[in-house]
Amino acid sequence: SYAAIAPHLYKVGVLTVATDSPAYEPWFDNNTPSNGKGYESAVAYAVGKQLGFSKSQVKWTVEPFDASFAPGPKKFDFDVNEISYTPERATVVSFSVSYYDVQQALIALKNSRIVKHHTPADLRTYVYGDQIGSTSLAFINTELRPTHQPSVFNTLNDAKSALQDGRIQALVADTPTAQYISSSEIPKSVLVGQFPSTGEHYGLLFAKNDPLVACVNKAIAALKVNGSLAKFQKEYLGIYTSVPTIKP
Amino acid sequence: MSEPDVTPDLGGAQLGDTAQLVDAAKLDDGAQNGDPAFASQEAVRLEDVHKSFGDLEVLRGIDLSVAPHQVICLIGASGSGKSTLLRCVNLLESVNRGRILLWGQDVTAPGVDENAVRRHIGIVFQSFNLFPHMTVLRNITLGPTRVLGVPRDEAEEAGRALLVRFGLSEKQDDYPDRLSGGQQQRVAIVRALAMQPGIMLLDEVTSALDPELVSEVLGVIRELAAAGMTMLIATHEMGFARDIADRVCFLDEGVILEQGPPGQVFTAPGNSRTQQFLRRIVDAGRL
Amino acid sequence: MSEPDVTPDLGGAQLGDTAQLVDAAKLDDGAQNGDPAFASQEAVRLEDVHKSFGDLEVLRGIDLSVAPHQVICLIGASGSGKSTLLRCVNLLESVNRGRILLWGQDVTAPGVDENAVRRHIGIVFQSFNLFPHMTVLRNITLGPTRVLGVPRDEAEEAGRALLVRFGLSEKQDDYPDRLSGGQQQRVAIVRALAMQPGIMLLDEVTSALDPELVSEVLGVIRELAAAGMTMLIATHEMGFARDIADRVCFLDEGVILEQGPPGQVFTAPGNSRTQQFLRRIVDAGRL
Amino acid sequence: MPVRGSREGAYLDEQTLLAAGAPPPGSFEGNGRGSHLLGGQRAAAVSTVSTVVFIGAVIALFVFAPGAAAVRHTFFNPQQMKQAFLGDPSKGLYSVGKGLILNIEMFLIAEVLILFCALVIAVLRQLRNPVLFPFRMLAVVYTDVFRGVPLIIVIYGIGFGAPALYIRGISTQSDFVYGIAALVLSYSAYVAEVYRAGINSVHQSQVAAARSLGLSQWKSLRFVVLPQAVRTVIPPLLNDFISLQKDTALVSTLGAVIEANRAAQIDSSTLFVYSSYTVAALLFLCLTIPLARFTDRLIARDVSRRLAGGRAVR
Amino acid sequence: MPVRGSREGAYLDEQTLLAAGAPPPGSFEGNGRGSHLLGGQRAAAVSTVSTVVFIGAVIALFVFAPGAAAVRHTFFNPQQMKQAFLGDPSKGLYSVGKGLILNIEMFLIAEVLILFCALVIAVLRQLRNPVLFPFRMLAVVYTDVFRGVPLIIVIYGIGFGAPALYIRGISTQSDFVYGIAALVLSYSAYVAEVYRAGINSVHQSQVAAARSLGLSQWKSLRFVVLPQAVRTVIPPLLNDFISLQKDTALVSTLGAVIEANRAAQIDSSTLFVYSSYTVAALLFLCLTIPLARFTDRLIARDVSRRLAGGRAVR
Ligand SMILES: Nc1ncnc2c1ncn2[C@@H]1O[C@H](COP(=O)(O)OP(=O)(O)OP(=O)(O)O)[C@@H](O)[C@H]1O
Ligand SMILES: Nc1ncnc2c1ncn2[C@@H]1O[C@H](COP(=O)(O)OP(=O)(O)OP(=O)(O)O)[C@@H](O)[C@H]1O
Ligand SMILES: [Mg+2]
Ligand SMILES: [Mg+2]
Repeated sequence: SYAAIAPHLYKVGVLTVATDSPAYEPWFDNNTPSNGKGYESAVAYAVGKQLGFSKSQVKWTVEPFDASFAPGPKKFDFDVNEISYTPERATVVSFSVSYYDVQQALIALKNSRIVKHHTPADLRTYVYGDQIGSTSLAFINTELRPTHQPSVFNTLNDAKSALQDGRIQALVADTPTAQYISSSEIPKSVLVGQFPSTGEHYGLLFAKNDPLVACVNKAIAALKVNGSLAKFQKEYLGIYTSVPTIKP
Repeated sequence: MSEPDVTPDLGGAQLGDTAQLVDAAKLDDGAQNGDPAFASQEAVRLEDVHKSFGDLEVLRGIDLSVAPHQVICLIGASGSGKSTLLRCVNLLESVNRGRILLWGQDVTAPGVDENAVRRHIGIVFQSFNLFPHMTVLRNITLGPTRVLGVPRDEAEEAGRALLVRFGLSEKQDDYPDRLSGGQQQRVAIVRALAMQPGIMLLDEVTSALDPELVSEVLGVIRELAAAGMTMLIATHEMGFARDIADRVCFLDEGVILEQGPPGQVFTAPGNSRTQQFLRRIVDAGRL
Repeated sequence: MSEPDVTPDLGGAQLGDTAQLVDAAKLDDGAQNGDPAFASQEAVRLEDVHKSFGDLEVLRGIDLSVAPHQVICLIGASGSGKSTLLRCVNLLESVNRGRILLWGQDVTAPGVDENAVRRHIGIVFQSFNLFPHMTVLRNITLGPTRVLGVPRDEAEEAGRALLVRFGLSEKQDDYPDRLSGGQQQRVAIVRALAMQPGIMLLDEVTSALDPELVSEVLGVIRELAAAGMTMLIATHEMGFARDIADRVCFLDEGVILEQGPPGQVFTAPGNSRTQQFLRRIVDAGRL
Repeated sequence: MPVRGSREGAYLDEQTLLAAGAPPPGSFEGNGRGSHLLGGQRAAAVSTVSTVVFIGAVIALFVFAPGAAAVRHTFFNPQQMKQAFLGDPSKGLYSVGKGLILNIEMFLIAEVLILFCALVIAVLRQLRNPVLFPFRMLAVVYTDVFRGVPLIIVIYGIGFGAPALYIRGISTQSDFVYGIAALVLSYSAYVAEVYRAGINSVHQSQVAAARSLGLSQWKSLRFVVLPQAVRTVIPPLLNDFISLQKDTALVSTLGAVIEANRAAQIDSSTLFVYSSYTVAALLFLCLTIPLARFTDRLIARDVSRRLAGGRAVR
Repeated sequence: MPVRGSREGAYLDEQTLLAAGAPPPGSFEGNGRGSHLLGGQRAAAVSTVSTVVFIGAVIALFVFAPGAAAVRHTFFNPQQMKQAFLGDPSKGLYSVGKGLILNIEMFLIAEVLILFCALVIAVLRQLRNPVLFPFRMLAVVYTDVFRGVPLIIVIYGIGFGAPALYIRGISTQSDFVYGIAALVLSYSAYVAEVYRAGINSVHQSQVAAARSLGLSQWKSLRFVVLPQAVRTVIPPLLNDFISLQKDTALVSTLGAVIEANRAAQIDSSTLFVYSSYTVAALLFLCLTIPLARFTDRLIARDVSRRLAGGRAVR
């Protein structure tokens, strides 16, 4: 199948994969996408392998999130950066099929009121914060509908630091990220629970109508069938069966 | 200070002559404009020059004819329009009506190269207007080097000679803000002279000078006139005007009320306003 | 223009008198400083005033004593230090050595309130220095309203009266850049007068004025002197100095070479440099 | 002595004042290029045509270039521009228009404080009294530091630093307050330098004249120097006004202040188009352009009042 | 006529020139507050003490506040500052120091172009010749638009827009080039206004004097107006230099240019501390402060050459 996609590659002979910097855990490891560790890194290499690229033929490039959907030629073959599929976005760029089905989760400091009180009515009363451009923020606004306008930060790190300093009461992120934050990054914090799925999923981002999409979709389907995706999820993301579900 | 007194070339008949010229010009413009022979008879000629600032009409129909070599003194009350007249001749103000001709060429016509005109006219401003960011020497060599294309060292040498002549040799590397009023005025004179203009417009050029220097300037002006320069001098110093002028023009509210040789204007003025102006001066013993 | 000629109060004996005062002051400073009676005998007094700009020593030991009502004219070549002297008296330049006393009070001493001093001294600058962002009327009412605390309308009324007197009533709402040289100079005079100073320092105050206006200014100065004002006038117009001065001081390279009543200085100068300066003026028929 | 008609001879014979005579006939005529920089009728045509061509080319670029449609879709999608302007909570879209009001509020409050603080700093820097040396030094250090440090770092430093200090009164302010504090700290340094330029442009003799009337140092600054200084520096002052207006956007990094640009950013990252940025930019232009035109008019009026006529030369 | 010793009477009797006489003895003595703004020895002490106290208080804030240790750890961790400066590829850390070289490169190239373009624009705006009206309008529109539009949008517009157009030569440049183009477009508008202020500050009579020598419009601008104009506006020009230096950071939004601030941002989000920002800020200060001191020295030298002495008053 390599011959079929060769003419459509950004650079001849290599698969150019983009992500933002910093690349967050647990999706990547140590801000180093090229080490093959972390869920998205592993997926990228696995997809590459399906398409016939050796590990050394996969090249990483930095693409800020804001720049990933700019019109014009892309400087990558695909972008893997926890980007959620939405129909609006799909009018500008093309997405692969889901390589991860997302559920949003709620993080707060351990001593926060929210840990105990999170009925839908209670949930409207807190001060939330989130990273700009995340679907988590849209989730807060469309599903939780808080009375106090949520804070919006440039990076997830700014949001985490705001949570630590008590400038926001809760943070919403996809479950793996939330798990990682509460377990490894902010010791005082706790994952309060995850919300029911809204059918959201992450997809690899391509230039609009990129012929590569079909091939990559096949590769992802193969990875699903052969259990690779489940294996990566287990290895890098854990399985969160223990996470309580809260109804928004 | 070679010649004690320069008698005007055109002598007593001059006033009548220029009157004739003005009329002739009005009758037949084109023919005379192109005629160098005719042109050479008049260095400066103003025809019905009007100038307004907003609502204020400052010059209200000036007719003036100046032959080459002549020294004309403009006298008149403060605010009568002397400075404005000089600025108009140098094209620093645009006239609202009338024409200005230099050596027979209409310089108020469209398409005239203002820079070429100004290259041949020097002006010393009443407020000096030295360039504060340049030394005295740079002030006076700027024109020669940048306009006439004289090499820098040649211009500096000539400039230094002029500065010596005006007692300013020690100040050549000073900046204008550090000079006394009289020193600034002399630099302004030198700056204009360094351009070797054919016509000089001097605006109150002795106002900040001590009497010794006034005599010196008087000598220089005579020398220049002898060498062919034409000069228009606005002045309040009647003694100076009497000494230097071939012709004195009395300006009042934007019109020339009276003109003639100084002897005539100062001793037997025809116009009653002139008489009044001079009477008070004479009364005060200031002539 | 009430009095034709103001004879100085101290008459002919004056020069000797002030010389005495200077000596007395040198002998006993403290006692006289606080003594109002003593103070009233001298309006201005300079003791051994030195002033340098960098390496250039401009004033080289000036001693001068001026009684109230007196009009002193400073004459001398361009660059001799007249303007600098006036600026020192107004504390616009700090002196390098010596003292300046006004009405017996040392104003060069540390801790003197410069603003209080300047409130009592008016100065008309050689270059006018009008405020270009204010109308003529605002220029002359700024001091009275902001320093003396005169109500605005009162100050404007008084200002207008002064403008009328100097023939400037039509220009009261104009900005300085739109005025002719002589008009600017008159505004500068009015600006200083409007502060009702006890001492006036006039620097070439007639340089841009026509002879009619010079006579007018002469009249004003006489009136002011009669009303008790003390004046120091730097001038190049010898005729003006002769007419107005109680005493003429001849400055040369930063020292006063000769002083005395105009009659004496102009007709029988003692110093050879003064003789030379005056001879050339007289030769040129300019006195 | 010969009358020199042209400039070919030696320049100024030594020690002699040689007057030049009449120039040859025709020497004043324009040289084809006209007397002004690019003057003349032909030049008029050239300048008009070239301007039209230039503008036309820019427009054509956006209409006919191969990728133009995509660019238009991303940057100038009218449907999405309207959505961005009004916002749509049901889709998680913020209102850029509402955000702008926040910008204006921050701008106005900050500007007043800046104009005042900057003046104080500029005046402190001008003082030559040795007694006040420490204040002067402080002013110099202040401008150096706050001009040198990027605004975003000042915002981070105050907005994230102050709450982290846990000091009562300081650590509990809103992001709005922190943001304004950071803007004032940073911009005062810039505006102080602009004032300083203005003050330096006023000639020494003006101060002498003011002081000679007995005006105190402060009053002569107030009535004589500053009015002239400010007139001179209006254009760069306006520069800083406009920058400030735009930099109010940076306050959004603190999280809680969703001003116009942040709203646009959220919308754009939600919908993957930049039209919302275009809306924000257009709104900002609607504020700054009238301001620019207004100050231009002010300057022109001031100049014409002071100089009416007498401006044949420039 | 009475000699008035004080100012209590009516001000200036109508139509009469009333000279005031000698003021009462002692009226010239300082009033305790000293003759200068805050003059006197006591004031010296006050100013020194207050400065020391102020600086001390600021330092104390960072040492003794409850959260100070945490703040110090976040902003001033020496270990991490060193790491940020040098970078460490094995940990995914970029070198802020290396990034700075990119900033300097972009700054230098952009600055030269800006100084030139801005001058052209400023001069076009000054032209009063009706013939050149279109050019003047173009210059006005240009400044309005590019001052009004945030730099980041210009960068996006060019960096993302130009490649999207698929025009040969335009669409295939590097981000570095697009970034510089955007900086030049935006800053030329600002700097042009600064130039304009300088040009306006030169008195009309200077132009008259220059033109009267026969200097052309351009030459009188070049030799007489601009040298004076630039001297006046050096402080705001430097403002814009410094802003530009900082704004080179924005070019990193295009992705490919990892300059100092971008490097710091990456490091800080990797390590979860802001020390790398501090490094970037300090490095920028090391560039801007010497520049500021240098221009101050320039201005001072120029003033003293032109005015030596004669400055008792200010
Ligand atoms: N600020 C200054 N810096 C340096 N030198 C100065 C300064 N001001 C004046 N001078 C010099 O001091 C000398 C005296 O100047 P001053 O203005 O007092 O002369 P003046 O007697 O008023 O002359 P004039 O009659 O020409 O006005 C001059 O040589 C002048 O160059
Ligand atoms: N730029 C200007 N705008 C408006 N009015 C002006 C301008 N320049 C000069 N005037 C006015 O024109 C009149 C004539 O001015 P001008 O300077 O020609 O007088 P002058 O004869 O030189 O006087 P002086 O002897 O006082 O120098 C004055 O009333 C003056 O106020
Ligand atoms: Mg005049
Ligand atoms: Mg003088």
